[in-house]
Amino acid sequence: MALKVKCGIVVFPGSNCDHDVYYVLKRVLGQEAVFLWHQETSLQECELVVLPGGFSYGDYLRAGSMAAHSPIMAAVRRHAEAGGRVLGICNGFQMLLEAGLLPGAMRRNRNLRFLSVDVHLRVERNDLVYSSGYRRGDVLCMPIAHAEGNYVDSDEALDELERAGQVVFRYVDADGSVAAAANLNGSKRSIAGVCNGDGNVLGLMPHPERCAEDLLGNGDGLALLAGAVQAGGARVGRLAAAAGG
Amino acid sequence: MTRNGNGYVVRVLVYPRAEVLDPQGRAIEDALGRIGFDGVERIRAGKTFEVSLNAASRAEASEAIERMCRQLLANPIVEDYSVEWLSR
Amino acid sequence: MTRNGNGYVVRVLVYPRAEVLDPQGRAIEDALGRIGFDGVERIRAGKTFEVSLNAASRAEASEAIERMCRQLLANPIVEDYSVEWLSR
Amino acid sequence: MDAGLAAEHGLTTEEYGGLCDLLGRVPTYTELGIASALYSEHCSYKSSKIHLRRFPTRSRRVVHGPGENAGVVDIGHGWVAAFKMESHNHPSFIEPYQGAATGVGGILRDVFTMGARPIACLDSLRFGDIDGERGARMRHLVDGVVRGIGDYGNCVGIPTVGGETGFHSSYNGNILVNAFALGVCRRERIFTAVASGAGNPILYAGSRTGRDGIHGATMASEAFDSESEAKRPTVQVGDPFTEKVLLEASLEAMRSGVVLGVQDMGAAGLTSSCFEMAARGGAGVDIDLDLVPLREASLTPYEIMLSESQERMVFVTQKGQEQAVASILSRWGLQASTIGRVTDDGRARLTFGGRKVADMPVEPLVDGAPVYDRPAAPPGDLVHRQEDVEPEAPDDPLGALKRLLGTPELGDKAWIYQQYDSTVRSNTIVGPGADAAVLRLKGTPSGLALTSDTNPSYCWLDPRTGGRQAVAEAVRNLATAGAEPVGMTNCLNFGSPENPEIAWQLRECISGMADACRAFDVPVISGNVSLYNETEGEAVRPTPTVAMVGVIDGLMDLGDEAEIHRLLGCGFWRPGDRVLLLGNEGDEFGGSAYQRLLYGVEAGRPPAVDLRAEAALCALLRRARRTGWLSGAHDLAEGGLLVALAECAMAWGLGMRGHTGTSPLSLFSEAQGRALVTLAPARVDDFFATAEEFGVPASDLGEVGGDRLVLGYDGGVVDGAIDDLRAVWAQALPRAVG
Ligand SMILES: Nc1ncnc2c1ncn2[C@@H]1O[C@H](COP(=O)(O)OP(=O)(O)O)[C@@H](O)[C@H]1O
Ligand SMILES: [Mg+2]
Repeated sequence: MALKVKCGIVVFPGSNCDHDVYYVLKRVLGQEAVFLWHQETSLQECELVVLPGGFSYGDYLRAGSMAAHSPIMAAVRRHAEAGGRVLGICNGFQMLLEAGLLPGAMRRNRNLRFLSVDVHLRVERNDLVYSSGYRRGDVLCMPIAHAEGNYVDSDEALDELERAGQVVFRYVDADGSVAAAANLNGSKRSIAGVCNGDGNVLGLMPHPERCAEDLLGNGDGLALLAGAVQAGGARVGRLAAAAGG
Repeated sequence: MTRNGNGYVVRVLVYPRAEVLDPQGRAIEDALGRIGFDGVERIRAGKTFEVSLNAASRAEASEAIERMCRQLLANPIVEDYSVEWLSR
Repeated sequence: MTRNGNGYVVRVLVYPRAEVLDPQGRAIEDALGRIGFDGVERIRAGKTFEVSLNAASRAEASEAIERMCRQLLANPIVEDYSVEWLSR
Repeated sequence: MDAGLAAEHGLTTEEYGGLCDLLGRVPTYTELGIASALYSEHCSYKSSKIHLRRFPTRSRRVVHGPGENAGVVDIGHGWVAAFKMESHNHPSFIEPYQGAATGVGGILRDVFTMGARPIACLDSLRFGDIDGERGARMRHLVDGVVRGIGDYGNCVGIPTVGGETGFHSSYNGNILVNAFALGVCRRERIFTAVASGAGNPILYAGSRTGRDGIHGATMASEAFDSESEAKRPTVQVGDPFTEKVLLEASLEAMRSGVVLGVQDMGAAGLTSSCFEMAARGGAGVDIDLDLVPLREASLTPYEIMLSESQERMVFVTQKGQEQAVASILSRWGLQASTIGRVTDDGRARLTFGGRKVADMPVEPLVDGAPVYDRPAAPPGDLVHRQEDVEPEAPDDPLGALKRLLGTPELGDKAWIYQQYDSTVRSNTIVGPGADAAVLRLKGTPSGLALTSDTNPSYCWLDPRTGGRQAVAEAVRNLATAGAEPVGMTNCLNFGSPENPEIAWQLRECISGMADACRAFDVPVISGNVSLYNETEGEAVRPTPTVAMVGVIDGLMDLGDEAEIHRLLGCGFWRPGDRVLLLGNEGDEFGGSAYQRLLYGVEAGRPPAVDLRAEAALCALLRRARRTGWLSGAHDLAEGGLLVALAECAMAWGLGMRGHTGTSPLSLFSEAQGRALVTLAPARVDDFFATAEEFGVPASDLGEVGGDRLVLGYDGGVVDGAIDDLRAVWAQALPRAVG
């Protein structure tokens, strides 16, 4: 049997997708999974750290803003800087932005409403552990469920992001084309998920953990989580291929 | 401003009414406490709107602002509003 | 106020940065237009916080407020903030 | 203290006299407040109790029937489900966003105080006219209610997996917001709200107490009039974040073994929680109101006892275990305060500022509230109401179909449910948009199916038939998913029971529901009654909302795992499948969508409900599901056959071609006990044989395929592109709410 990867799922007051990620990592993928309390300062030697979805502290200010200051975030930052894997889903992505571990910010959805729907995503690069189970250009279907997923940054910052190949997922239509109508929350450049320069930190708004089992009608998200726990060195390394591709 | 009349800029502040629960304010107070701001006694969290509008007179502008506060910008059942003039 | 030091009350205003689209402001403009307010040129929608705090001096209070704005109350990528003193 | 003040509190002269007798003296002001809350319709069910007794409440699966915060049924494999439905009608009309939000909060607390983790919500909504100029206020209500439900449930992280939404002018002055929640837990972990063990401490946890909603319970027990504005209490503001941490902390505390009883503070706040908990344990309580955490220092004991501030709970723990509970709460950022102790003398003693402010017997106040058998009489115009109005035959059935699909009533409800997280907790196999929602139950081979149904027009035309129909439709919706009903909850929304016509409606509806429950062997395990839904003498349509839960034992038996979500939905998805219509045909138009929405006619007798035929149909559907024959099933409801076929076609954008021998008018009949099923051609013969065995008529309508809905009928053919139908249907609600 393959070696298990130890996964830590951080629980903030108001996290509500923590158990869903745990279920997929532990029961579906058979990895070792533990919950990490937001007030802890150690990651218990987890190789993968997941910041799950939910409404940390009610998201009463900006989504993810209060959680970004939790004690555990210092450890998450160190882990990320050391090349460790950090995956932020939905509220977790928002926290990574607020903590400055990923570039950009979120505004309220274009229509100012919470959106709970299935969307199509295009895989922009597959040389990250997270996306290694897909092919570039694959069109995935995943649910989104958020009120603040409208990704934004300055034009220069976005140009830089694109140039460095840090856009990992984009909202597209069923045929894989970028289209305003397919970009429901109004994100700049249809951005749904981004990684850091080294590719070890990934944040995305859609929920792979909710579409990782056939029984739920959609297994498109499984490869992402399977990739995240794939064996191999924790360090991913800067990948020049993305820029070229 | 291109229309007839004068341009006014008004700031509207909308806060939860004093007797109504303000979960947002409480949450921010707590968050500030957690990150070490221990001098904070209280936070009220509200909304603000900066409204640029055209009207024949200040009286007319004022009347329009009051109406829009009552009808749209504030919910009188749970919120109080106040108006400040930023121009003229 | 029971602690040592002086009590200050400060208002923080947080608005979307000028170059960032303000969907809420647009939505309110549209809604006001629909219900017949035709003099409205522009609305900026933001957040406001009324902060009551204790500090040894106004300078110290001011420094604390600036820090809390930068650390928590506003996100500099999308928002600008301004501070107004309501007391002293 | 006098009878005048008592009357202001909604107590009758007799009720006040009874209270004085009970106390042996005149009540204090605080006592009067407490008694008026406990005697209110909302808390005491004084006008409905006598009728509610008709419901069957037992079965081999029932663990706790009505009387607890939520009813509990066994769902197999060591698990139980706790569920309940509650109304938040009045508060939602006054402040739609907060009213609806706090409605969700309240029902979630009812479930997790039982020790069950909430895993799903439903919402049943009724609004008035939303069109045109006069609909502006109603559109505001729709928007606020939907946002309120969404923001609350989304934040706490409980998926809203279904519900219903209806529109009728009778709700112009009284909208209905009914929220349902379901939780699950291991059977041995279920909790009840009991205060027991003299000397045991009573802990208060959650938000501080403010002046919110004082008199909420009494207000919910009165009709709206011009004075309602003035009596308006401070609106309750929901704090879903506090709810979420309270939920986690409470479940953790209950698991820790040091908690004996838990009760949330719902209607009538601290009053009902303390009195009801004590009454259930046959105990008393001593409470020091000075120890209750307050939001404003100036609250009086009267206000503290009647406040309906949200997100508050009381725990009774073992003596000396306060600290253990407090430390669990504090880990979640919550404070616990010991506010009193359990006693063994059956009295509630409250002190404030060192003075005794109330000393009352618990049991007689909780269980001894008056019970009324209010005079009931059929409405004077019933005969006229029930006179059949001959429906006009459609010259253009496709046009009529499009007009129906374009009404908010029959249009797509996605605009609403897309604002609700329906997939969090990763159990949702079939979410909103189908007959029944289906969830998997992690760690078991089972699934749960949920539905909510009622047809207020039918109930208005004939409440007994309407009551039967609501239950039958719910059972049918569960059966389309192959689920066996295991329990039901309900929310009975009516006008003033002091009006004999309304009392009659209530009685008749309940009788009809109770008959049907017996016929299907479905126990009623919890419920809620909301009376006085009327404004200026105009009552809402009788609206007995039924929410029902079913179990699918063996999800994997239904078919290929990857196809289950489609199999269980109600759409055409596999070209070549046969489409069969089950059940008796018949022309029934009383209260039909066709007459109401296209001709403005609401008259006649509602479709007859043959409970035997319904039961046979449902048994057949379940059998066919379990044998893995069906690729889909959809019941016929509002709008009749053509609407149901259109819904199946729009689901996955795949059409059908077929034929029926009926008249064009019959395409819109709402004859009950019918359903559509689809299955592979190879299964058709077996299916027909089984249908015959069950005594259910079945006919083959045609074949799934193509991008059009084509249905021949006696004298013509309906032939519409699915895209066109979908365009009308999808835009119906967004356009109306604008
Ligand atoms: N308020 C609501 N919240 C969630 N889902 C809703 C709501 N209203 C309607 N729906 C969903 O839309 C679909 C159509 O509703 P309805 O016509 O009442 O169904 P049915 O006639 O099968 O009971 C159902 O799947 C229902 O769950
Ligand atoms: Mg149905």
